[in-house]
Amino acid sequence: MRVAIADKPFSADSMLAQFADSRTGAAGALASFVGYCRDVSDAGDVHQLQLDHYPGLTEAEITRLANTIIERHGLIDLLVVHRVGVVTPNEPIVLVAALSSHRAQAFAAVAELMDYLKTDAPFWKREAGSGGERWIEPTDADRARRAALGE
Amino acid sequence: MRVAIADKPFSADSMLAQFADSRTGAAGALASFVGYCRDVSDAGDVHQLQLDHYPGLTEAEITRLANTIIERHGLIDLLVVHRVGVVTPNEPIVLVAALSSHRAQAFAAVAELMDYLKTDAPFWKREAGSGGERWIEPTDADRARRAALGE
Amino acid sequence: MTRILFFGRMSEAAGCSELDAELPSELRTVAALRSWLADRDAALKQLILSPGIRAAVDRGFCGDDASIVGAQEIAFMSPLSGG
Amino acid sequence: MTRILFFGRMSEAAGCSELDAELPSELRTVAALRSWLADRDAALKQLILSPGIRAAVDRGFCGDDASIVGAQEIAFMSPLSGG
Repeated sequence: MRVAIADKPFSADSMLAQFADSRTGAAGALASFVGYCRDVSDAGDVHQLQLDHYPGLTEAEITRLANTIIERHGLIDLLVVHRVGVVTPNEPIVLVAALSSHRAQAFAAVAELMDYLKTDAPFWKREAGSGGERWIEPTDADRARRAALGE
Repeated sequence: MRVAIADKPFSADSMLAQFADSRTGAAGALASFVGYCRDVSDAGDVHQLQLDHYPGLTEAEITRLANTIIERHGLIDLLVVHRVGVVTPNEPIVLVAALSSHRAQAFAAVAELMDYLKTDAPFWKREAGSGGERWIEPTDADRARRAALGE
Repeated sequence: MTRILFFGRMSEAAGCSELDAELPSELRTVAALRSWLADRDAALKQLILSPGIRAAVDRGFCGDDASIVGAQEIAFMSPLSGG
Repeated sequence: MTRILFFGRMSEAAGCSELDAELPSELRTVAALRSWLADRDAALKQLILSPGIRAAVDRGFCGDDASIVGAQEIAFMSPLSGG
């Protein structure tokens, strides 16, 4: 399992390729997700996102969430990379990838970990764009998905 | 949208990277899945898989399924690559990737397209290994997932 | 002559993946062709009558009522399994 | 001296992302600290008493009953939002 906080732009392609290369022969399924900074939001054009975290707490909390997911789905391996700092459109913000024997476990793991990240990982996002500046907080849909995960 | 049948080993990493590079700024979510040939199955060690298809029908049928999924989830783009021929352990068999504005659509699209491929795409798999040779047909779980998709 | 293709487990039962046959002109549907093939070849009989074996006429999936009149290629396929 | 950190929208209300404070010794819980900060700063008051603002003591999430006695770093965080 690997959890990384990236304070500069990272290549989701090459980190995913590296993760895929590390797999063993029993791993039949690799599911992954990349979240990119969009150039539009419901507030208009987006110029940048400022992503803050709480050094020391953030990595520990993601690691805890990642371990929960590995155990729940019996994963072979899990990768989480999350950007902090100033992010501009088209840059990746988050990469999550899961390796398992069969596909159902890998799919569920990636979707659930993304749900956790939206509401339980110590990050704060501020969007700056044509509509001014605003904090981005979890949506009702994010909270509903998180609630469905229980615990 | 791109559908490809590969009769030789393909690089899932580079095809996925190319698909990711083609995205526009409104695409905030990229979900993907790679299915690899495992080196073990419930029958023992796996030496190879023979994947047959029906040229002319297979590509048309996958394209039809892909269009169903694009429409159902309002995707920005969709990629499907499927191997045929003799496949050895660790080689990718299938790559599915979906681009959408937000994550829920991309996740659902990739999972559902994989469910369709397991039961509705004209491929036939024969496994050869320490347990002899056998045809691999959809499991009860595959059929149940497909039935849940309706239509 | 009509080309008949067999896929998956079906090809094993048929002992070949394709054959060219001169079909009697009274064979007008997929269902009739299934019966004709079953009568002709005992090994085929087990599978060809099973509803799990899908048919395609000239590269389009179709049901047992579909016409095979004038068809050039008819396929019988054991359960599909991609991915 | 105790370091108090503010994250997200909370930092905007506080007008800073951190401050060092000499806390009165009778402040023994997170809840008491919230009230003390609210009384001290009207701008903070709106948010710091909200249940949506999570607290961490020495880099561990905790509830309002948690002790802050001897704590070196206490954080108040508006809703988390990664991904």
